[in-house]
Formats: sequence, structure tokens, C-alpha cells
Amino acid sequence: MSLALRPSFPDYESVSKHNNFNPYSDNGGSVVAIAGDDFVVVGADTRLSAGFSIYTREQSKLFPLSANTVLGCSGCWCDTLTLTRILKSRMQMYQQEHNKTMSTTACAQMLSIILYYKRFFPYYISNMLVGLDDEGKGCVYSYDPVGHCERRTFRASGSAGALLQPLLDNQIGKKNMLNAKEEPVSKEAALSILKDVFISAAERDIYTGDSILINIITKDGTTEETFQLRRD
Amino acid sequence: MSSIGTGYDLSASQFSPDGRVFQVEYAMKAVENSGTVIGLKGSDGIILAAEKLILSKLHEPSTNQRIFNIDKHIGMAFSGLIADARQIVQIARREAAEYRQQYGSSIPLKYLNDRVSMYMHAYTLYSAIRPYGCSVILASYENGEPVMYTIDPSGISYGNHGCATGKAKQSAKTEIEKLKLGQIPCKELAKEAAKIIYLVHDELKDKNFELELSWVCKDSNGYHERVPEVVFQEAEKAAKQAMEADSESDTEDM
Amino acid sequence: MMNPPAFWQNGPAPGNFYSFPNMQPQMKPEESRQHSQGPVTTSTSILALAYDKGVIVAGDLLASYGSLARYTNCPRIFKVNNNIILGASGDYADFQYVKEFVEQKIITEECLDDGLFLKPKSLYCWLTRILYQRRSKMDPLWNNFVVAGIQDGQPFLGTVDKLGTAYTDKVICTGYGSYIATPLLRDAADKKPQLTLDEARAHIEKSLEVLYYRDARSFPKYQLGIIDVDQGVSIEGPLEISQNWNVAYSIKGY
Amino acid sequence: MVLESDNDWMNAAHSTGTSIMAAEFKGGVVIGADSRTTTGAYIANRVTDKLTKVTEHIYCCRSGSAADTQAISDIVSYHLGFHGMELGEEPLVEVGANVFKELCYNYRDSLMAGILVAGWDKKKGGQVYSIPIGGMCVRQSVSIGGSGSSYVYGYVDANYKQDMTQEECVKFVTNTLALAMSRDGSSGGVVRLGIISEKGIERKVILGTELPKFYQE
Amino acid sequence: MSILAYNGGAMVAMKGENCVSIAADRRFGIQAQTLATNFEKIFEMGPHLYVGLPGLATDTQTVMEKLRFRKNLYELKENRPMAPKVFSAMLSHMLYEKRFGPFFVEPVVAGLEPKTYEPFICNMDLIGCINQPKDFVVGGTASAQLYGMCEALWEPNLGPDELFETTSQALINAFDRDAISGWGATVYIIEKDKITIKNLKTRMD
Amino acid sequence: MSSVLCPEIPSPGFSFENCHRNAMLEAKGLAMPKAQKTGTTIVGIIYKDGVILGADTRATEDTTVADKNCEKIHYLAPNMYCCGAGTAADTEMTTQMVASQLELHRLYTNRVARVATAKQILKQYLFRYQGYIGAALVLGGVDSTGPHLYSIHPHGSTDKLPYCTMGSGSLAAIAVFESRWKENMDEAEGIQLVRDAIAAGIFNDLGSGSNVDVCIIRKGSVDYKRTYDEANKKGEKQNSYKYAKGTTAVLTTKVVDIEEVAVRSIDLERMDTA
Repeated sequence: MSLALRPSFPDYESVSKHNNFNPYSDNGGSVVAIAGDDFVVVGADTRLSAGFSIYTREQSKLFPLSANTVLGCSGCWCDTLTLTRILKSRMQMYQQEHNKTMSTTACAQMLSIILYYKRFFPYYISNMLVGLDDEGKGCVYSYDPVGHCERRTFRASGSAGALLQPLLDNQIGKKNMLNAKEEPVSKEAALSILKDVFISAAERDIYTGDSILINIITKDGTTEETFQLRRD
Repeated sequence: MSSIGTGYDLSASQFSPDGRVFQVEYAMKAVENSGTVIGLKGSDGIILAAEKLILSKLHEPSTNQRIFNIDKHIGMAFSGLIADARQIVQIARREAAEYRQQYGSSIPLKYLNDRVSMYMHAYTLYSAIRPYGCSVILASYENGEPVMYTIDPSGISYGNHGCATGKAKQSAKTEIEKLKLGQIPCKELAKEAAKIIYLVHDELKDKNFELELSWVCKDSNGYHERVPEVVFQEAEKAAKQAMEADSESDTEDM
Repeated sequence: MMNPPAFWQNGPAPGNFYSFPNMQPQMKPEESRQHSQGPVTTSTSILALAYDKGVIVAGDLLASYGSLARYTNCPRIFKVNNNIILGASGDYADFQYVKEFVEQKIITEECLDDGLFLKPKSLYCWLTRILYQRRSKMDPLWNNFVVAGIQDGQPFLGTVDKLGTAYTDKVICTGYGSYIATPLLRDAADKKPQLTLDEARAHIEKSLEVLYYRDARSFPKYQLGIIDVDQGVSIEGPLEISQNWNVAYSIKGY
Repeated sequence: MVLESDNDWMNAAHSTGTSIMAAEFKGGVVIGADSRTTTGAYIANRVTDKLTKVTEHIYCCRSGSAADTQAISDIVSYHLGFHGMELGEEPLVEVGANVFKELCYNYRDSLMAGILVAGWDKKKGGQVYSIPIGGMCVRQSVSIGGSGSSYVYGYVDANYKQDMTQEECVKFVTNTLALAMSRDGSSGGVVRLGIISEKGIERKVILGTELPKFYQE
Repeated sequence: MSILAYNGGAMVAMKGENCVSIAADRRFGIQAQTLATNFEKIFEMGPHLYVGLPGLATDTQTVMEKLRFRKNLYELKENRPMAPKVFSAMLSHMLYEKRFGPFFVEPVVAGLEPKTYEPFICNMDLIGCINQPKDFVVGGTASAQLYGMCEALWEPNLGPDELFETTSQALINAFDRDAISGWGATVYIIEKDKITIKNLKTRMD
Repeated sequence: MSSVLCPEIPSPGFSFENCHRNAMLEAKGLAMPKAQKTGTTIVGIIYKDGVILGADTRATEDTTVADKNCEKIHYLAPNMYCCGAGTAADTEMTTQMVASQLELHRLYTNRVARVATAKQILKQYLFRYQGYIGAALVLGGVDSTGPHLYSIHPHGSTDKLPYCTMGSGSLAAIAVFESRWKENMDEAEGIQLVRDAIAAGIFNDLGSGSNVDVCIIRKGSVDYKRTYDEANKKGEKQNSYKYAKGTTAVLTTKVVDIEEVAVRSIDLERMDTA
């Protein structure tokens, strides 16, 4: 029942419409991250959209912050641009002040604080910070828009977050399975599941599609991979 | 400078009994210590030329410039303390930018001259600050008319057809007065300017110098810019030839 | 809403000013600020397409006041410097504000005379920050900007909207163009990734024609800005959109 | 979530934000209209026919909601057709206008329709009736309507003369509409004309590229 | 909050090889408060025909009664069991009749066509627009999660046992990520000769 | 007044009995759910020998895809088809209703129904509901007076055009038509144009997607090409997610056996005509 109660006739309206300015927009996009014992993979689709239109099909939503830290963002794109710019300069300041790169864990804490700093005019982004922790284990930090931070081993967020998460719970978290053995996920398995959840999400979420950009972080650094999705 | 040390020169806010402000006069001294700068009005624009003295063998060419852009259509040359001059440049640029923002058109040179000279004058009134140790030449080509002003450290400004400040300003002025200002096209005038700078350069005191030439004229579409390489080379060549001819005639005389 | 109690009898409430007797109640400063509620005089789509050696940008010359086609000669594509063309749709006043700002930026840069020029990515990024800052103040500039240029020998095409949402692509259209022209241009760019200038121009002209048929705020006169690696910047126009209305003959009734 | 709600072409009703016109001349009337139908700023139809036949000698020019005016015209042409059969001759223009008025007035709160009824009959020759939103009805020698009309009242007042020749009148109507269309974003496309006289209607189309040109900056 | 999410609930139906499954959670709650964990949302409408009615609980039961009434009337008049296709059309029209004052249910129908035993599934929105895909249908508040699960898990030609596991896993993992459905689940596997009804062990929080 | 013995005969047309209750629920702050929409790109053109209709196959519910391969070209009569955009149930039911009216009309008159008849029925029906029935239609068909194409808007206005588009992807599709449509195209050209218009909608409008359906209506024949072009294929899955038997924890199991359902045949009884 989504019908306008009265038809509107813009040509005949004498008073100009009062424009309520909305400083936020939903630009869609999904991010999935899976951490293993000595690696972490993170993938994000490359579609940037608003309303019913696609702005561009080739927008990376992964932002490398250091050699072993990557931030994945989805949500309001103008906030994302601003936040990542701030983060990059903070990373650089840290590097120059301390003469060492900020660790993923420290970066995670910093992001939480930067987000909470804007508690009453938040950045409308669901962030996912991935990297290797101090022991070299893969870690995934997921955030809400105002800075709540949680460390996980796998997480999906963004416009198709609800579609993606249950399969990760099941296939990586081994939830609800009687005969499943809890064992750490291998890099190859993580990659293939990541691709599969995106294939599913592209089928059903209109804001997810075109292609995915995957970053694989190990102690040797970050490698990139892309994977095509449907484009409608 | 008979009054040096009489105590009336300690502050710009104080006159001497004979009605002079020594600090301002000292500032003018500072101007006279620096290389010569001239401005010449031609039939279709203005040429600015500067003798940039090179004090060190380690100097990198084309740095420490003495001619600046103020706006698209205004150039400024100075003699005196470079640091002081840079501040004037900044002030002038801000004035130009503010004028453009406020009125939407480029600033008339007359107006800019008023503002900058008022500013420089203000620095001759207070005890806590010292006057600017530089003279500047402002040049522009507005509505087909070349315009030029010079401003002294005292804040006095003059509009002129030709002007010179710095070390050899007297001899430069003498040379300038020989020219038919306002009638020579800029391309020719560039050569004259170069000649004068070369001529007044005192090789005995200052070994090296670099010639700077800029113009704002019809050929540059009213923009102030460094003269094109071709024009510059020609001018320098003409100046050097003139110098040689001069020295030859000198020897002949002897 | 509950108002907090006053600090003392007849005193101001926390966060308010003390009101003296017989004085008009004061307004809070942040409440008195009137923000622009929406665009007033507006221009419609900008179309832009990157080809193998540059970028082509097009936009018509109309500024509408509501549905009134009020100003029919309002160019909104301009050359920033030899590297960049900037186009804008949306509120024309806001566009003029930004245009003046950018032009002053260029003058300031030219004054530095250091041989460095603003690059498209820098302008694109700077615009993003400006627009984001204004949206964060809840006082946006009601524009979509399209930055076209050559960066390091490669074509660059990016856009920024009133929120500061920015992205780059080979095809960028704003306003109705994003719904009507984008499909045509994307199709062309997908079919042949390295378009030549002539092909790109043909596609843009066709899109403008379609847009003129279907956008009630469009106009048959337009400007074309081309920035090319070899040929530099050119802004052409006013040009006329070709039209075909023959289909009207066959239609009778509803 | 911003969805299609911000796309005006999906929400706004289909309307003929229009320029329409009818003018009497010696021996008949000239009717004219632009051809643009908009939903918001989107042109849903660029070659609309807004001159609608009611009887052989009565036509109407429609402005306002497309749905409302089409429905009204359908009803009136049915009504007048029936009435014509009862009478055994064509109804008068006056009568046609009155049927329009009755509908527009009685349903004034739910209709968005500004209609010009024009035609020719034996009794009074060429006639123009204007029925604006609200449902009043008045006979005029020349009448304009639709959103584009506000830009050309001055032109019409300055240039209309009683008892023009057909050619003069056609030129006058074309010029007026061209002026209105050039200023009103909701009007545009081609000019459709109809010349109604004793002989019936003669219809013309003047393409967008053939329209008279006026001063433009 | 939407009226459809007042009571919560998750539902899925899948096609298999000569069999279909339909499954739902067992929670009955009012918004976030769970009141019962034995609330059935799937109803038998014939030997090979089941309908699930996720949505507002009161309408679930009202619509079910209306359907039973109409189905019985049909069987009395026609003297034959109602085919799933016919049943869906009837349900769709019943919902569309209330286009402007709808029942808040999004039905899921699963069954086997009489005689041919062709698997049949469909779902509809609350005003009766039928979707009849070849793989699976979902409904209820966990539909987004279910879409994600089913798109990944479903494969053609699943046997009854495989279908059971796939359906159950899709449902359980989906509603574990939905706050207002879960608390046990019932799965129906409909085959030509038998119906298998299983109650699942799930998280109860 | 209905009783158990004498059930009330329901009145035809829409029932408004839940409206009061629903308004109450809404007033309590519960949001009305959205019906399924076909975001949709639908188009039609007239070509040399008839009409070609086209549609995408995606149905959306808010931002999720509810149906990946739904049918948006509806049957109206043997010589007429109609594409629907807007509220899915409305387009479905409205076209069904008109199809039945046209069938009756055909039987009454023993003539092929005219496209204008269908157009008039549709516009009057939609006008009566003042836009509350959210159906935007592209109606095409061929009758004794030749090929006809109409676009019908939810408020009941119609446009007669040689090419038209509707739905959220209509702008993308019209761009293709405006740049490439010609009079008197041949069939292959026409189909290609329709396909490209729908593809423009599919790839540029998020409300439209999946496949291209095309329906060609000529005088005396119809060619309905369901899934004419599979514009988007589902990605190849990397893994299979079949579970081993016994993966899911089961509390209770009940098996109901069904004996073969015999369809009893009843002997025909002669009507007593005595």
C-alpha cells in the first residue's frame, strides 16, 4: 500500500516545496570479512548507488590503512570519504610521531573513538576493520555508526548484511550442525565462501553487484583479487 | 645625516626638531643598498626590469625573484629588503583578491596603489614598529592604458612614466629621461630596459647580477608575466652589445 | 519539550542569555541563521564522457526559475586552467560562488609563479571537502559538479554532489541526464572502451538531443567543453541541438 | 531510505502543464496547443495531442490533469453525440461548453481541469468558451490557458484584433504559443493547430524546428 | 515497526526432486516479548497441500479459518481435492479483495499437484501478488536472512532427506539472526506417499 | 446479517471491512507494510507488421528482489497483450479482470476485440480508483484497424504513441527509443531495439533486472518469447552446500502416510427435463 494519498501536480503548485535537506544518503554496498589463524580476507562489492541508479560500477570500498590493516566501508559515501581521509592522516601522524606503523588493534580502538566523537551527527557508515593482530592472527573488527566495536572472526555488513551473515554463521561458525568439527578455516575455503555469499547477495539485494574486490592479508602483505557479479 | 645619534631616530613615532622622521629616512637607505629596479611605460604597456645582485656563488638562478605577480593584470617590482617586500606583496595580493570577491572585477591599479601606500604609511606612525625597508613599483595595463606607480617606505606614492629605485637610481633616471616614454612599443622597450640595467650596474662593487624582465602589455593580453624567452634573449643581447660598444667607445676616447 | 529551570529567580535558563527588563527577547545566535532551503534558479544536466585522449563535457545554457525558462544565456562550463574544465548543474548562484572561489584560487596560484598548476584530482578533492563541509553545516551548496581534466597525461573525470559524495567514472551525467543520458553513454563506452574524440562528440550530441526531448528544464542551446591531451582546452558554443519532430505528424487523439 | 519517492516522474500525476489557446476570427475559430505532457520535470509524452474532438464542429483544448481531462472529454463527447442524435442536428458550441461546465463545477473538488471549448455553429459562428479550474464558464473572443499562459497575457492583449482573417489569426495563435512554450518549461514540443469553420476542422502541425523565433539572449 | 513484524516469524518452502518442503519457526510473541514457543503457522489444507501464514498472528488465524471454509465449500461443491494452483489463485483473490484494507499475512503455499505429483510452491505479498519461482520461497520477518541462505544452499534435484537438511539449515541459521523469530521450528516434507513432520532443536533465546 | 444457516452472499468488488482496524493499528504507530512492486522497465513499439512489447523480469520488495523471473507481459486477448508496472498485485489483477471482460465481449460480439476497447476499459477502471490502484501499463495489440500501442498511467490517462516506456526504468529505455526508433522497422530490427531498451533499464535502473521478455503481436499471430535474452546469469557457485544426513538436530519426527488419493468419478445424471 504505497500510494500517494493525493496526486501531486508540480506544474500547478504556486508555493515552492519546502525542501527538507537530508545530509545523509544511502549509497549501498556490502562488506564481508573472514579471519583465519594467519590471514584475513575482506571483500566488498564495487557498486556505488543511490535510490534506483548506479553511480559507478567500479568503486573500491576497501581502504588500506597500513601494510596489514584494511578498512571496508559501506553506507553514506560522503561520510566514508571524509572518515577514511581523517584515518589516513591519523595513521601518517602516528607513523611520523612514533616512527612505527600503528598496529591493527590500536587502529581499531582509534576508529571507535573517532566514530563516537561524532555521536550526535554520526558518520552513517558500517565499518569493518580487518588486519593481523599483535600475534599475527587475523582479526575482524565491526562497528556500528557511533563507534561500538566488536572483534569477530567473520562478519558481513552493509546493505546485504542480513543476507550474508547467516551463511557465514553456518559455514564458518559451524552453527547449528551436529556433526561439524570446529576447525580453523583455511584461506582457500574462506575465499570461496566469500565469493559464494556475494553471489547470493547479488541475486537478492539491488544495491550489491557488479564485482567484488577482495583483499587477502597475510604476514607477507596484502594481495588483491577481483570477481565478477551480475550487473543488473 | 647630520642628526645621527641625537636620539631622535629611535622611533618612527618621533620627529626630529627639524621636522624629519629619521626612521623613515633610514628605511630609504635600506632601499638604496639593493640592486636597481626600473619601470618603463611604453606605448602599449609597461616593462619592469630588475638588477638582481648575486651575493654568493652558490646562488641558484631564477630564485629570490624581485618581480612578483599581484593579480592577473598587476606586477610589482621592488628594491630594498626582500623579506619586507614579500609582506607588501602578500598585502597587495590580498587587497586584489578581496576587491575581486567584493566587486567581481579586477582591481584598478590606482585603488591598489592607494591601499598599499596607506598600509606602508601606517608603518611610519608608531613607535613599536618600523617602516618597511623597501620601495615598490606597481605596474598594470588597464583598458589599453599602461599605469605605473612607485611607493616609498614613507608611504608616498607617485604615478610615473618611468621610474627607478635602488642603488643606481640616479644614473638610471638620467638614462630613462633620455627615452621617449609612452611612445616606444614594449618589445623595443624591453631592450632599452635591459640596456639601462646593464649600464647602471657597477661591476666594481658588485660582481654578478641577474637581469629580471617582466611586462604587462598588449602582447601579453593585459596579463603580467615574465617576458617570453625570445624577447628576453634579444634584450639581453642588445644590452650586452650596447655595453661592448660603450666600452669600445670608452677605450677609443681614451 | 521541558525547559530547564532558570539559574535564579527571573534569571536566564541554562544555555540562554540573560534578558534585561524592557528588552526584546534575544534569539539564540544559531537559530537566527537562515540556511538556504533549496535551489532557486537552477540549471539542468551536465553530460561528460571520457575518450581515449581527453574528456568532453556538455551542458545547456538555460537557468530556470521553477518552471519558467528565465535566463537563456547562462554558461556553466568553464576552463579552470590548462588542465581542468569544471561544469556544474543545480543552483546557479551557488555555482557562481564556487566559480569565483576557484578563479581566485587560480589567480593566487599564478601569482606564486612557480610553474606548478592545479591538477584535476586536486580540484576534485578540494571541491569534495568544500561541499562536505557545507553539508555538515546543514547549509549545502545545491550543485553537482563535474571535474574534467588531464592528469599525468591521462583523462580524468569525476563528480561531486551537494553532500560531498564523490566518484570518478568514464561516464558522468548529473540531473535528468543521469537517468536518460547515462544509459546511452555507458553503452557506448562499454562497446568501445577507447572512443575517439569524434565518436565521443557524436554520442554526447545524440544524448543532448534525447535529453532535450525528455527533460522539461532543458534547452536547445548548449556549450561543449573539450579537454584533450594534445589540443588542450576548448570551450565551444553556443551550439544548437538538432531535433526531429516528425513523429508528431502521425499522432492524433489519446 | 530514499527510494523512488524522490523521482518525481514516478510519483507526480501525469499532467499537461500546458499552453493552450483559442481565438475567434471572421468565420471561425483557431485552436492551438503545445504537445508536452510532464510528470514533474520528465516529459512523459513529447508529441501529445491536446486538441480533442467533441463533435464535428466542437473541439476542446485540455490543460491540467491528463486523466481528469481525458475522462471529462470522453464523457462530454459521448453526451453530445447522444444529444446530437436526439436533436437530429449538431449541438451548439454553447451547449457543449455548458456540459463541460456542469461536470467541472459539480466535481470541482476532485478535478484538476482547465478547458477551452471552441467550435463553430450556425447560430453564433465561431465561439470560444473558457472553463478554468473551479468550473466557471465564460465566453471570450480569445482565450489562453495552462501553465504557459501566464507568460503571454500581455502579448495576447497587445496583439489580438477582432475580425482577423484566418491567416492572421493562425499566425497570431502560432506566435503566442511559441512565446509561451519558449518561456514555460512545462510547455514545449510542437504546436498543434486546428482551424474550425463551417467546413469542419483543418488540422496542422508546426514542428519544433519550424516555430517562429523571437529575441533570445 | 511494520505491522507484519508485530508478532514475528520466519517461513520457507523449497522444491526438491518429487517432493517439497515447508518450514516455519514456532515462536509467538508480541514485539520483543516471547509468549509461546509452540505456535504453528503452517496449516494442512489437503493431503498434499500446506499453507504457511506468517505475519500478524490474529490474521494468520483469521485467514486460515476463511481458507478452510472456502476450501471445504469447494470440496463439497466440486467433490475433489483442491489443487495447490487453484488454492493459490483463490487465496490470492481473497487477499486482493481486501486491497485497500489488507490482512497482514504473506502466505507461502507448498504442495504437490494432484495426479502428476508435480512439486508446487509459491508465495504472495499481503495483497495477493503470486510469485512462483522454480527454487524456493520465503516469508516473515527473517526473509532477508532466508533469501541469503537459500540462494547459497538450494540446488536442483534434492531428495527428501537432503531437502530436509537444506531447508532446516536455511531456516535455523536465518532466524538465529532475527530477533523476533526462532524458538524451535517445524519442517514438513511432502512426498507422494507420506508427509514427514519434524520438530527441530534450536537455540531458545 | 449472516447466520450459520444462511451465509451472507459477499458483495462483489473490493472489501473494506479491515480498513477501520488497520487504520487503528496504523494510528498506534505500526507502519503499513509495502506491497510488492515491480520497479520495472516495460516498453512497446509499433513496427512494420504489428506491435512488439518488452519487459524485464524483476519484482522488488523495498530493496530486496522478491522475484527474479516474474512475468510482466500479461495476456488480455488473443490479439492483445499488456505490460504492467507498479504495484505487482494491481497490474496482475487488473489485467486478469480486463482479460475476462474482453473474452466476454468477444463472445458477445463474435468479433476480435479492438485494442481501443481494452484501453477504454482500463482507463475508466483506473480513473474510477483515482490512482489508488497503482498500475502503469503499456497496452499493445493488433485489430482490424491495424496495430495500436497505448501507455496507460495509474490515474487513468492514456497516450497513443508509436513507441513508449513505463516504470522506474522508463527513462533509460526511452533514451534508447529516442535515439534509434524509426518508422516501419522490420521485425528483427524491432526486436533488437526492444531488447536494447529493456537492457538499458536492466543495467541502469536498480528496480529492473534479470531477463528480457519479448512479445511480438502480428496480425493473426502472436510470438511470446519468455526469457528472450538472459541478460544476467547467476554466478557459478564455488562450493556445494549439501549437508550430511543428520546434521540438523531433531526433537520429534512424525510420519503421516497417505494412501493413494483416488479421484472418484461420478456418473453423469441426466437432467430431469420432464
